Amino acid sequence: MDFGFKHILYALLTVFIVLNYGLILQGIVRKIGARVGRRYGIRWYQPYIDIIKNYAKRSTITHGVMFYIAPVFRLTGGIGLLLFMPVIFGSEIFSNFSFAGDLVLVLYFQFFGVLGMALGAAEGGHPYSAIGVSRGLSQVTAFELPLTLGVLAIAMQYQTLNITEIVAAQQGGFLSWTLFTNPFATIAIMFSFLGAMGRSPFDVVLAPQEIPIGPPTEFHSGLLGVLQLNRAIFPAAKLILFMNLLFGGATSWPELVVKTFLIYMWSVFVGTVFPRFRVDQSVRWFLVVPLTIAIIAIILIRF
Amino acid sequence: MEYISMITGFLLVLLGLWGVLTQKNIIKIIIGFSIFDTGLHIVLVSIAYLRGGTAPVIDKAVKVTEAIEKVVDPVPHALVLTAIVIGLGVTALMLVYALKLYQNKKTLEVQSFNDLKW
Amino acid sequence: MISPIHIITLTLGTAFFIGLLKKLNLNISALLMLVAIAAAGTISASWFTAILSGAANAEVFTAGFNPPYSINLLMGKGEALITLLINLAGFLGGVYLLKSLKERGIYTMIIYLVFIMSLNVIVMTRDIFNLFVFMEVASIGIAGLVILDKSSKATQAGFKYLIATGVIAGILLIGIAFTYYFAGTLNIDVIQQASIINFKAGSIAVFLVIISIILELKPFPANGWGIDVYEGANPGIGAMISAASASAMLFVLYKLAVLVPESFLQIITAIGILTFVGSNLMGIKQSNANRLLGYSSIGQIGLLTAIVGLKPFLGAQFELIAVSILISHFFAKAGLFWLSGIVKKQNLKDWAMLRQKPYLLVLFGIFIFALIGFPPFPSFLGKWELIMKLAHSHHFYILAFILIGSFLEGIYLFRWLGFSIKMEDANLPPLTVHWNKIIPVVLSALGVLGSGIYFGTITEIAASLKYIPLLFIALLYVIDFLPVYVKNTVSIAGIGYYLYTIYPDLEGFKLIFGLIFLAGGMLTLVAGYFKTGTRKGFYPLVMLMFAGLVGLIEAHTTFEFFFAWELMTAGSYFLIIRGKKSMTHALSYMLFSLAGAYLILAGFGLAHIGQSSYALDILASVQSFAPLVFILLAIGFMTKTASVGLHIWLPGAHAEAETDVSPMVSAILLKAGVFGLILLMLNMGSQFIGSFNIYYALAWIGAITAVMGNMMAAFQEDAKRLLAYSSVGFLGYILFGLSFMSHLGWLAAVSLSVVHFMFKTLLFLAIGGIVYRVKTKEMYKMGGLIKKMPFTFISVLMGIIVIAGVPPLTGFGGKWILYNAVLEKGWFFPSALVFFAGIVAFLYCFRLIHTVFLGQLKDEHREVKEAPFWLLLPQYMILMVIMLFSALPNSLLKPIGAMLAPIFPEGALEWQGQLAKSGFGYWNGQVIMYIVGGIFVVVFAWLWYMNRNAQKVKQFNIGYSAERPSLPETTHFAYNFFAPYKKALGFLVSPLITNFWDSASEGVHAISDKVRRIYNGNVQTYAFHILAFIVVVYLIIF
Amino acid sequence: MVRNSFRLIILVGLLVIFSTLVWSFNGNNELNSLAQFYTQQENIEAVNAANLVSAVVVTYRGFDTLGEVTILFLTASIIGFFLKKKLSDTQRKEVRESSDILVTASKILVPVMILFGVYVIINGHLTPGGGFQGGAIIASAMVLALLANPHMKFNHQLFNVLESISGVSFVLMGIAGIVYAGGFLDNRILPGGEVGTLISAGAIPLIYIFIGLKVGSELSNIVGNLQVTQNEQ
Amino acid sequence: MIINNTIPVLLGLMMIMAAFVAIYHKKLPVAIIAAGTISLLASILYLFLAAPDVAMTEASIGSGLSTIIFFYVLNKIRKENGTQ
Repeated sequence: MDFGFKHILYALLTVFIVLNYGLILQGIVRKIGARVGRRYGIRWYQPYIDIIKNYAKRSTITHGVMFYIAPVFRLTGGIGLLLFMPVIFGSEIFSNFSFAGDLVLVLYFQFFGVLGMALGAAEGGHPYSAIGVSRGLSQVTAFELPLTLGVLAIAMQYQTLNITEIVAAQQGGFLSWTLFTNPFATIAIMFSFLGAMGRSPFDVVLAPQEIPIGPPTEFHSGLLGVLQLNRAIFPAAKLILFMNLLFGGATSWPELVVKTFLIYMWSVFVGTVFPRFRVDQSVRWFLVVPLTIAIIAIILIRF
Repeated sequence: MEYISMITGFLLVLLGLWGVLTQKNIIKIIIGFSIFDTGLHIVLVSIAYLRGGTAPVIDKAVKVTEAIEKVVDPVPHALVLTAIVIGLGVTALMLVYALKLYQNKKTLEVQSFNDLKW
Repeated sequence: MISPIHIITLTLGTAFFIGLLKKLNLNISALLMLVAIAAAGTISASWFTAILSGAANAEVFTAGFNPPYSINLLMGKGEALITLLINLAGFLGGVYLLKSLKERGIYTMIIYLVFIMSLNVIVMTRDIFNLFVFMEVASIGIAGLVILDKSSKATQAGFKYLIATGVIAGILLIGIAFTYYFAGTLNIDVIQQASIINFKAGSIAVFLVIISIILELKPFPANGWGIDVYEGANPGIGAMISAASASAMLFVLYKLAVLVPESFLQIITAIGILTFVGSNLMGIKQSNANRLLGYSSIGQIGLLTAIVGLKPFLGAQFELIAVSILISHFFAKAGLFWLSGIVKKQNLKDWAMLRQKPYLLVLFGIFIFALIGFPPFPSFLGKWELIMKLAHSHHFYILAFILIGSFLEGIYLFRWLGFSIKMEDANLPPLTVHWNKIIPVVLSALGVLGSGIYFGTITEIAASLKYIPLLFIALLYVIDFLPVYVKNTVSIAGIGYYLYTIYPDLEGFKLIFGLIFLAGGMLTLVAGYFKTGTRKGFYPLVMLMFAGLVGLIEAHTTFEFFFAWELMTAGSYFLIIRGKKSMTHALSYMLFSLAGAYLILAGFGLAHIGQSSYALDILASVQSFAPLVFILLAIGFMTKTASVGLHIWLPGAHAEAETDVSPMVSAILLKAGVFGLILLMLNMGSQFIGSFNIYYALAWIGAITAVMGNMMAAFQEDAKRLLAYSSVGFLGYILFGLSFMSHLGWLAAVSLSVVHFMFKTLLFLAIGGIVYRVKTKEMYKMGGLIKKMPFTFISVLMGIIVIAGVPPLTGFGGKWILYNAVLEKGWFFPSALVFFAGIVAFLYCFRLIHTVFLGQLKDEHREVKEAPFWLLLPQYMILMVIMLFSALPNSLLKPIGAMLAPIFPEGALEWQGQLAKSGFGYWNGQVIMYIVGGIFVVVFAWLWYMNRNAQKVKQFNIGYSAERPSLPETTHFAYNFFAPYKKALGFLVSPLITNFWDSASEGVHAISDKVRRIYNGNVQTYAFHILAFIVVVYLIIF
Repeated sequence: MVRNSFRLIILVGLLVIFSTLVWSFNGNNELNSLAQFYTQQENIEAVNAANLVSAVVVTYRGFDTLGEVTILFLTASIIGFFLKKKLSDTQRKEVRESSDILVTASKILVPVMILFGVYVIINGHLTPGGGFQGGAIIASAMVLALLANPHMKFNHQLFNVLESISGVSFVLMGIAGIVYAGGFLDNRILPGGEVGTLISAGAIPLIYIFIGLKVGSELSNIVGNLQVTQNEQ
Repeated sequence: MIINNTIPVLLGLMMIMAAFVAIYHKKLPVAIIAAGTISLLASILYLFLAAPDVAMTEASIGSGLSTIIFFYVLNKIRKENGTQ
């Protein structure tokens, strides 16, 4: 576990791979959404173009230092979440800095991004960004509870918080995945995964129609570029996390791509089918359905 | 003999208390009080009585030597003597209070003097 | 030695002599009167000192014949002390009433002198008829003195008094008559030998004598007439009745208690307790000062009657208990009556006049604290011994009633003190104080303090108390006129020196909490420099609180612990009440801590059953009622850590306190409760009621407190209240951690309490600075202060990151350990609540920083300056420490772990460099810090470089969809910030507990109002009460 | 009516208490030890007062009498202080002239009563009576005189001086008892004489005289205060 | 022995009746006089109880002086009432 120089190189390599995967994944998913809507949809490499365009531009105005902090926090949160998780089980290269922190660290890292986003957007001085942030925070805290309890159940089941050990325990055929050994925990976590992704039933925060000038529209050019970069990495990192926890992790990149894509499809399917929740509805929903399932999961583990 | 006096004494005590408790007029209460006092003194003296005893005074009738058999117990008499004068003192004081109360409220009804309550 | 008979001859002779020289001018006769009383006082003082140093009791035979045949007077130790007190009160009362006595003519002087003489005789005489005669003299004397003012109320009171004492004297006379008949003598000692109580009639005779003595002491149902006298009479006379004549009658009861069989004593105790609780209950509803003092003095006398009744159980300690409580009642009550004479205002609220003369307020405070029984005063020692003995002899009901009674007394006395400190005194008349009115008050205050110290030295358990801190406070009080910075440096130096002296023998928890208390205290005091002027009376009170806190650390015996606990409560009460609108909050704070203190006292009492020493570690070996002791002490401590049911005092107290007081009270004072709990848990280990583990209940209480505290914090509009509720929540966390009784649990709890101290001081100082500048606490009135107060912003930002537990900073470490502890312990449902609380904590953190700093800057705050330097300095000192602990987490966790190892050997963290490995996972604070820092710096630098020449735009320069916002206020979204969240989970926050406590206090007031209705002012009902009381007690006994 | 029934119940309760006392009271057919001591021959000779009750009142339980005297002194001063009328109603109302029968009878009776009172005081130690009774008789004589001619104004000053002198001397007698004889108020400071003669029983007659004067002046003072309508000088 | 007891019984009964009169009679002067007679009868009873001292005191103070004081106070109250 020595903190050698080569670790940093390996980590950068992982980030690069996951970045590209994220961008492509975004493109494809938007293409699928269009095709479901009987439209042709964007090219699959459209996200690359957006990022390159944004980075080319220079922003003429700035709202002060705190304004920069938002996207920086967000991106650091995304990359941080990725770096402290073993991406490819077994390979020494792609296990990043998972030796430094365990499941609890990863869980709390999600807050890191949200906190930064909230601070930055509020600094923008725009009232609507504050409204958006308060809604975002309420929602994040809502889905956080079932997620934590589900994770707790898994940790109790495997008697460890170390992600690599959890993935190791799930090797040996898909029957030994947490999906089957601890179904209730998985259901609870997958429900809260919907909230984490921020797709349609719970996307009142970022939904363009809801607030014409929500936090994302507040940022432009370089800042928006960083945000889009994060929008690629952060979901991918979450997918990897849930894959490691529930679906037996990945021993090779193709396996990782397939599994994460399928997990993502779950939130896309739910997204396109269900209408959008108001914030209090989503808070109530999260603290009723997934919470009870998570509690059942814990009870099962205990006895 | 001393039974009768003691019983009358206690009856007077009870009557006195009944007067104090039920009468509305302040002067009547004070009268009840003085009856209560008189009753007490009668009880006190009747305790001293010795059957066939004579007054505790040495004179021609009672020689110094055989005083011990014939004389009634002098101690309660001394106590009653003091008690009567105390009774007088207290009654006089109450009457003066009654006068003052009358000057304040121009009535002798006891209920009207309840400025100090709760 | 002058024979005691001369007390009588002197006073009576002077009385007759004054009567003789009617023509003489009044000054000389007044002087003569005072000289006579002083002479009597010196005689009894000389006898008291002689008997104390071993001389034999003085026996005076009147009329040359030995006792049974003539009246004899005894001057023993008790008589000497009580006569000394009476003459002292007589002298001080004389000085006090000098002006009114002279106005009313020499008759009143004669009455006064004869009254004092009669009390002396009552105490000394050994003959019951003589006692009857001189009781009559005393009652006529009082009846005479009551009408000193010649007001109609005084006359009515006098008349009621006469009727009542007349009836009682009559009953006494019957009792004496039949005692004489059966025992054949009137002398107490001979009656005792005759032991006439063996057969029924004899015991009835003695019963009548005793019951009339008790009736003279105004027992609860039959004391309407007593209270009317206190209200009607001139306060100077009220002082004499409540101090002098009450102690005389109490001594008579003590003298005659010898004749009485065991069953009577229990009845006397029952009557005493009933009086104590009943009159204190009725005291709550009083609004008239003298009448309230009447109720309180009758209550105290009831307590003393009960103590006389408990004599056989109190054994050797009886004198100490009885005398200490009597002396504190004596001085305090006399002083209060004289004070009410000076104030001349009957409505309690008008006592705010005392503030016109601060030294009067201090005297008033001294008397109130002496009555309740706070440390430096004798009654503290008396109550302690009483409770110990009662617990020892298994009188739990009596113990409980005494504590309830003194709690009720605490309610109305502290409310009264609150009125005098806080009610506005704009339209009250000016206060004029004559020399003769103030000297007795000052002397009685010195008397009660002096006797307190004296008692402290002679009893062995109190001898070990440390008085150095108290001397330091006295010194500070002396230099109170100096400006702030001088006193501030002196007090910081004082604490620093004291910390330096006790540092070597601090180890383990004492070290940690010692540092929090003292080092933390110094830090918060540094913030005190920002105030200018002299800030009168602040520093002694701060030192009082810190003396209490340090005393807790250094306490070896339960007595020292309780002594320090009470000091701390007193100091913090005064600190809190200094805030502007803090009267009600300070009152609720004091009442909760008072109730807590009494629970602790009861707990210590039960713990002492069957123990010889008072050492603290006897808690480990409690024989009987161990779970009950644990619960009592735990609830007692939890009143200080504001757990869920007992928290309603905290938000108000912390929010209304001054800028630099709130961090002290919130960050440091709550730790006292935590320290108490740790001490308790260390010693008593896990307790079970049947099969149920109490710690599980504690975990639940901790969890619920955490959730409730954080939820309430999220919906507060007032910044300081938000922080106060966050303290409640965080202490729920700590309590939750403590209840695990496992290595990890305690590691989390202790490290969290250290972290809590740091960020709470940080945040309270920061918010204090903002409130100081912006002059309002409402968050929605602020906004966009980041531009004006950047440094404060940084410290608040760091603070909330620590609370939220977001990874890089030290907060996360505590959360991580707690997570592992939960996995290890397996209590999941309370843990679920705690995690939910952790997440909700995130909400109020953001609300604080958003509404205050971010968003639009309001017009009126355009020229707001940065917070004063002296507030920022401690904040940045703490920030450095936080950064240190975040970067090198094991510098905080390793020492605590090492300290916990002996207590909880298994489940410790092993450290490899900065990497902490627990049973389940691992965490390397340093690596995380570097990585996150690295990414942050890279991306930030890159963005900064990309937009380096962007033009700075003012916040308000925003247009959207072709419309410009008109006013900055409208665009700052801060009011009801988490509206949707409140809609969803608002029901959790409904003020259930506050309503519960309000309805409880309403109930008590209603009962008190109904009960006091029995005194309807009609003298016949009072006479009826007396007779009914006799018959009822008769039926009970026979 | 309900209230009276409560009172009745309570008084019945008291009756029960008293009846148990009376029930166990069976008179005494011979003196108890205390009374025997007072009536023994050598003790009578020690005090040698013929009237044993006076002996007990003045010497054996002299302290009670001291208390007793202070009570009257106290009552007199309270009434004096309390009834000091303001000058509100000073106009002299015309007082109905008392009937001439009363005037003439009082002229005869007043001197006889005073004489009788003095007799009772002086022979206190021999025949039943004493300071208190004599003083009361003198006071009632004063009252009779007052009734006879209402305009007569008492010289309050005289009574007060008389009262205080006798009080102080009573206390001095007590102190003398300590110095010369056994204890406070012991009567053996003067020669005992022998039982029955006028000059006997030590200081008892002297003390009784002082008491008589004191009681007489105090009671007439009280009555005087009640009588006087306008402010005293 | 019978003669010996009949008079005290008579005295006792008369005293009780006088007490009733004293308490229940409407006019105050009559009540006061009744109280006076009670103490007079009491002093006679004392003679039977061989207590001459007490009898004299009771007669002079009990019936004499207290009745006088009662009447004086009554008189003053009437006068107070009359002047208004």
